[in-house]
Amino acid sequence: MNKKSFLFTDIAGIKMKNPVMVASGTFGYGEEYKELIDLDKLGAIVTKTITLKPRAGNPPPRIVETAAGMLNAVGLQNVGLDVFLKEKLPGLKKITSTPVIVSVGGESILEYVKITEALNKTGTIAGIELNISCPNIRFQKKNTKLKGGIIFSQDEKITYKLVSRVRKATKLPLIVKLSPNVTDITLIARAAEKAGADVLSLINTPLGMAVDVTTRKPALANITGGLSGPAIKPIALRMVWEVTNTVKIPVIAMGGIMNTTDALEFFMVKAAAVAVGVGNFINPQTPLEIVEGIADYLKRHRIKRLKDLSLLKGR
Amino acid sequence: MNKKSFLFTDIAGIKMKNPVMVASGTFGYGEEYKELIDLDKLGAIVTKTITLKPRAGNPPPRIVETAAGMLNAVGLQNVGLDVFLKEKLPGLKKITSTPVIVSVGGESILEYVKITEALNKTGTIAGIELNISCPNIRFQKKNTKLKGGIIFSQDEKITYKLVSRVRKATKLPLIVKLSPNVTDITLIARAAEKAGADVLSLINTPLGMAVDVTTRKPALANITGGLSGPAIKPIALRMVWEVTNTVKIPVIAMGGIMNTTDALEFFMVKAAAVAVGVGNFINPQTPLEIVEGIADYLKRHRIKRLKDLSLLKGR
Amino acid sequence: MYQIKAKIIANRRITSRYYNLVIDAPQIAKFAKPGQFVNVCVSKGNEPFLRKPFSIYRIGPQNVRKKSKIELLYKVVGKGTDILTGNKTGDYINIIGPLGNGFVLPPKTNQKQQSEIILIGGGIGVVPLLFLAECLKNNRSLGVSVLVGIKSKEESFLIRDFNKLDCRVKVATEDGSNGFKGLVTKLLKEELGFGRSSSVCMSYTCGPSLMLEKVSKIAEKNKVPCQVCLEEYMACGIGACLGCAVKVKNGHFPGFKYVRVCKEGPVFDSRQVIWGE
Amino acid sequence: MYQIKAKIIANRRITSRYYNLVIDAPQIAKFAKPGQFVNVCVSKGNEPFLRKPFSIYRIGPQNVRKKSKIELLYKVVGKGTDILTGNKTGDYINIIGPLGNGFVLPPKTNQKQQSEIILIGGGIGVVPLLFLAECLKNNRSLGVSVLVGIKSKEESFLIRDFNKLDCRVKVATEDGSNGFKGLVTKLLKEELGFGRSSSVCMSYTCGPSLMLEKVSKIAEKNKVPCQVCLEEYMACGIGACLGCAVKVKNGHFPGFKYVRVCKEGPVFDSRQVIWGE
Ligand SMILES: Cc1cc2nc3c(=O)[nH]c(=O)nc-3n(C[C@H](O)[C@H](O)[C@H](O)COP(=O)(O)OP(=O)(O)OC[C@H]3O[C@@H](n4cnc5c(N)ncnc54)[C@H](O)[C@@H]3O)c2cc1C
Ligand SMILES: Cc1cc2nc3c(=O)[nH]c(=O)nc-3n(C[C@H](O)[C@H](O)[C@H](O)COP(=O)(O)OP(=O)(O)OC[C@H]3O[C@@H](n4cnc5c(N)ncnc54)[C@H](O)[C@@H]3O)c2cc1C
Ligand SMILES: Cc1cc2nc3c(=O)[nH]c(=O)nc-3n(C[C@H](O)[C@H](O)[C@H](O)COP(=O)(O)O)c2cc1C
Ligand SMILES: Cc1cc2nc3c(=O)[nH]c(=O)nc-3n(C[C@H](O)[C@H](O)[C@H](O)COP(=O)(O)O)c2cc1C
Ligand code: FES
Ligand code: FES
Repeated sequence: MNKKSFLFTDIAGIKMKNPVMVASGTFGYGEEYKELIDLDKLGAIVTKTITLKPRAGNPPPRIVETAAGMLNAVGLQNVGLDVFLKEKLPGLKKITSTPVIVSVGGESILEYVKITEALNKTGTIAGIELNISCPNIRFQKKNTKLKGGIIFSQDEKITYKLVSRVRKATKLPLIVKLSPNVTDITLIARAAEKAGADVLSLINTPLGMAVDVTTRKPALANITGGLSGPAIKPIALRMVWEVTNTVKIPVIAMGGIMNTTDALEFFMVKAAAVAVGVGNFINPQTPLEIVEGIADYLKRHRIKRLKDLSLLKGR
Repeated sequence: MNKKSFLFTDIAGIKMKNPVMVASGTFGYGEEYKELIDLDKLGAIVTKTITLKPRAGNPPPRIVETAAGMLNAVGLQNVGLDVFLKEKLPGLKKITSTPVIVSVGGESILEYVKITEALNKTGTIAGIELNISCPNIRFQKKNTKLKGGIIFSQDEKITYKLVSRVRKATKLPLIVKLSPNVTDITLIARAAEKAGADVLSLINTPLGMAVDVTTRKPALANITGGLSGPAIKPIALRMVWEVTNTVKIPVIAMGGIMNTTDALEFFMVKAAAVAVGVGNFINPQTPLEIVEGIADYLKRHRIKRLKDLSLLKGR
Repeated sequence: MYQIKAKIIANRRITSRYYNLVIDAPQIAKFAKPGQFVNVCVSKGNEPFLRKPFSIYRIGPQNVRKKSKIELLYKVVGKGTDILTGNKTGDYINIIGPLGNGFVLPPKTNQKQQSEIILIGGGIGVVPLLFLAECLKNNRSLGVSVLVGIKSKEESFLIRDFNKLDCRVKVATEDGSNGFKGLVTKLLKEELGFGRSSSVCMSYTCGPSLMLEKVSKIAEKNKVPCQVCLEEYMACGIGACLGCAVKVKNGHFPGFKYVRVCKEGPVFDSRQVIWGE
Repeated sequence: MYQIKAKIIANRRITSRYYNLVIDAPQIAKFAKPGQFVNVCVSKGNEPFLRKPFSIYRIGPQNVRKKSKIELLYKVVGKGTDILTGNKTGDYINIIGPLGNGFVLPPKTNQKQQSEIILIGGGIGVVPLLFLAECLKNNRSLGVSVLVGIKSKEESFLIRDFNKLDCRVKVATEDGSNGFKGLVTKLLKEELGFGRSSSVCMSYTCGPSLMLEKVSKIAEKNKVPCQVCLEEYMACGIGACLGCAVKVKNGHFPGFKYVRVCKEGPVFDSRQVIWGE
């Protein structure tokens, strides 16, 4: 590898030339960015979440700006497993050698298992990310009054069950992506770890809402949506810190990472890698600038490995 | 009342000349602002949370800026019940006729009850707000691994028990302030309602964290702190919307309200009143400007009452 | 598609609410087609958070082979466009473009009776139509009629450049202070009435979505093909976020699918669009 | 305490990192005491989010009874101070002040041997000391010595105004490019050594907290009272948020309590402060 090989990162067998990934849903199927950045320089690409069948997604408006962030209610629009396997995945593999991690969504445990089995056969993907934290796919549970049910990873037991089943179905590195919309994220993180997850990734979007006071309507047709951007960074950092202090498996951190400083904050709370989300929309160069920035920081501070970057003790 | 009396708001017997309050912990004991704004023009003043004994609070640094917001870990520093009753409350009552709501905190249910009983006797306060959502007072619960335990209002059953006990101890209007750090805020809201709360107030601060990458230390001595400001407004709006669609009792809304538009958004999701928090720090005129702004908006749109301001149906 | 830090040549105030921004962006100028847009980073921080999309108004310099400048025309409506007004000659601005699919030019034809083109613009919606009109005028010898709907005569500058191109221009103002008093759709109805529509081979429209819907219906009724240029809230502008969806016919889903305004659009065949959903 | 939209008289660049801001604020100028500060709203939006506190450097115009201007001297260290540099003469800025308790002036005395005062400033920490020096010089006939520690001679402008006041000024630079090479605390040690401290009735200091701690220790050892001007991250600046706490002795809690730098401070008796916690 090149002169920056001290950034080389192996997470549960996913070998990345650097620890800077792009987050699911913010990078399409990869090819959308090919004219703007050198995909080969990314640590890994996580695809838009795919489901068994194609999903139409939510009606517009689907996005709206908020203070230092945005809300989205895309509704997991995606081409579905078949088209993904036939067109999108081969297309992406053709244009880059960067590890591809496929984000998987579903409405039932069985659906997750089916997609996983199909992905096993591709032979070209580096890992699977289970999106069990999408605010747009809800699971009906008896004792909740939440409109539309709960998100899988809002429940410890469902998380355990879902991850266990998928674990049995694959030998691929298994990443589990968690929702921040929970009372205690360490409980969910432990459940996923116990069930056999190789890696955790967090955070998905906190649920939010905005109102357009001129029309007196919710700004999003779906009423609520997921919040992302710098606004959520403090919440993400706190949760990553809580989780890395709780589990032994590596954590991929995301939530408002827009530049090197943001990324460093997450490494200092012991993230194994970081992912850029909406940062890609604002400046497609963000992940590559962060790679450079981290390399620089480590050199300037004579730090040999990312691991040695954690918080210093005392005040 | 004056020409703006159409803003008059009665919440569970708390009679306010307008529905714009100031949030606990952001307005000291009221007198701090007396040279800057006319306290008499506020809807209500909620005092800094008091506890039975004085509390020293957390070591500095206690605050830090974040994107469109700030983190605080004041640690509920307060003068304690005795000094509050002897000095702070009479002092505040002397300088304003605006209703005073006393925010009450504690480390045990008994402590809440004791403070409540003492407040019953004052005869000068308009209501009690139970702060069962302070990230700085934690309750040890068996099945949680959260550092330092959980916040009272993170648990449905504890919320119910605590509010029931305090309810029995007072006839004063009882406001219960909820934490956003929960999986399902409607469950907690219902528990408080069932237990006899007259009013709910939300949101208290989501837990967050920031790292200073130059010192490689957490920005706050306490490591984590509560996030406030415009960054959290989408989360607050979503939760207020969820709760007003669930309970019958009125809701006082807060979280990132900096101007009239922000306040209107909350009224449109059926808040009965709003409270300005960190907005007071940025511009002490904020609550009064919002009062003017709402009056204006209602007039311009020929809306007679705040109640008629809710979201319009359809898209 | 390029992301460039481009130099600002000029940022002229036209009226208190309209500005003309000229940017040195040779790569974008070279490939841009009418109907395409650029996604502009307006702030240095998080306020506003997203890039803001703007149609290309014109490519310059005129009549020169080596085109190197793009021109935008923008209306100040909020924080982002307000910040944009602060840019000065010599400043740099980060833009991505050209984005989206532009208008499909009418098929080349020798039949005189089919060579009328109508452009219908509402307010700031004239922007992509000017670039289109230039291409139509420069590259082909077609009769181009432009119908423009504006609030009042203060916005008349919006038709100036069409006049210079020697288009046939008609104006409708809401208050009657310039041209016809009423909606531009009324002008369109007249234009296509009395069998005149048979000489019109294509119509192009851009403006508020209610206007677009009406224009589409009128065009369809008169059997004139119509290309509509849509707007939707955008985040990435390059097809990655799926934020800018609009509903169109004949999809995988029973009777519909969502497509991306930034990628499959912003120009659509009017008959494909499912309005108001 | 006033919140005012004040007009900017001047915002002069001194070096690339230091600016001098003169504001028309008669109400504040009238009541301000040395050591007090103002809390400045630097941004129009949320970036940066909080107001930023700055000590008062001087009240003007000089030697005129009707004082109406306040002067700040600030160092560009981040987003807020960077935005501040963009302010121009005639712009308005929202400030709250005067805030906090200023320095306590030394007791009036006729004893010649007690009339020495020492000010010890580190870098931008000289700001409140200049205002203090002016008051000491204008209102009393005391011997004022000023010891200033700066990085290098580029920061020498920080001592200029003390020289004009006819103070006895000594400089320490880290690189030796002006005055003594070393730390200002070394100068202080010399100043108070050899029994000279008995003629010093008061010392005042402001600067980085490690320096303040050292200065306090030296002063205490030599039995010279010392008033330290502290800094802490602030939100409200008026005592409401309890964000700016520092630990001091003799509180309700076993051996300590937290007090507000913005309200009980920013000036404290050095013997009260519990350092480093
Ligand atoms: C393809 C396309 C081409 C456009 N061409 C032009 C043009 O040539 N000239 C012109 O003046 N305007 C054009 N617009 C509209 C322009 O993008 C908005 O006016 C601008 O984004 C407003 O930003 P703001 O921060 O000033 O306003 P805000 O106060 O943020 O919003 C005002 C309104 O602008 C729209 N808007 C805001 N942000 C976005 C966004 N990120 N994406 C899309 N719409 C948004 C929304 O309808 C919103 O209600 C175009 C929009 C699109 C989608
Ligand atoms: C009582 C007092 C008086 C001061 N007087 C002066 C002065 O006369 N001249 C001068 O140049 N500076 C003075 N400062 C420091 C000044 O407030 C900071 O330099 C300024 O707030 C930095 O803001 P920023 O956005 O540029 O930097 P940031 O990048 O936000 O922060 C840089 C550093 O500035 C400090 N800081 C940031 N925000 C605050 C805040 N809200 N409150 C307190 N400190 C903060 C922190 O230490 C932070 O690490 C004073 C501070 C205090 C508390
Ligand atoms: C438009 C949009 C679409 C998203 N779609 C997905 C998705 O399909 N699957 C998923 O796991 N996360 C999705 N996310 C969440 C992001 O991957 C990421 O977890 C979140 O945005 C927080 O990071 P950020 O603040 O850096 O964007 C989406 C986010 C955005 C903004
Ligand atoms: C410095 C600070 C101190 C606070 N102290 C309290 C408190 O003592 N009791 C309480 O119930 N809420 C406290 N809060 C929370 C606020 O009342 C409010 O719920 C929260 O800040 C969200 O509103 P905002 O975003 O408008 O500030 C505090 C907030 C801040 C910023
Ligand atoms: S704006 Fe992102 S897909 Fe169109
Ligand atoms: S800054 Fe708020 S109490 Fe001092």
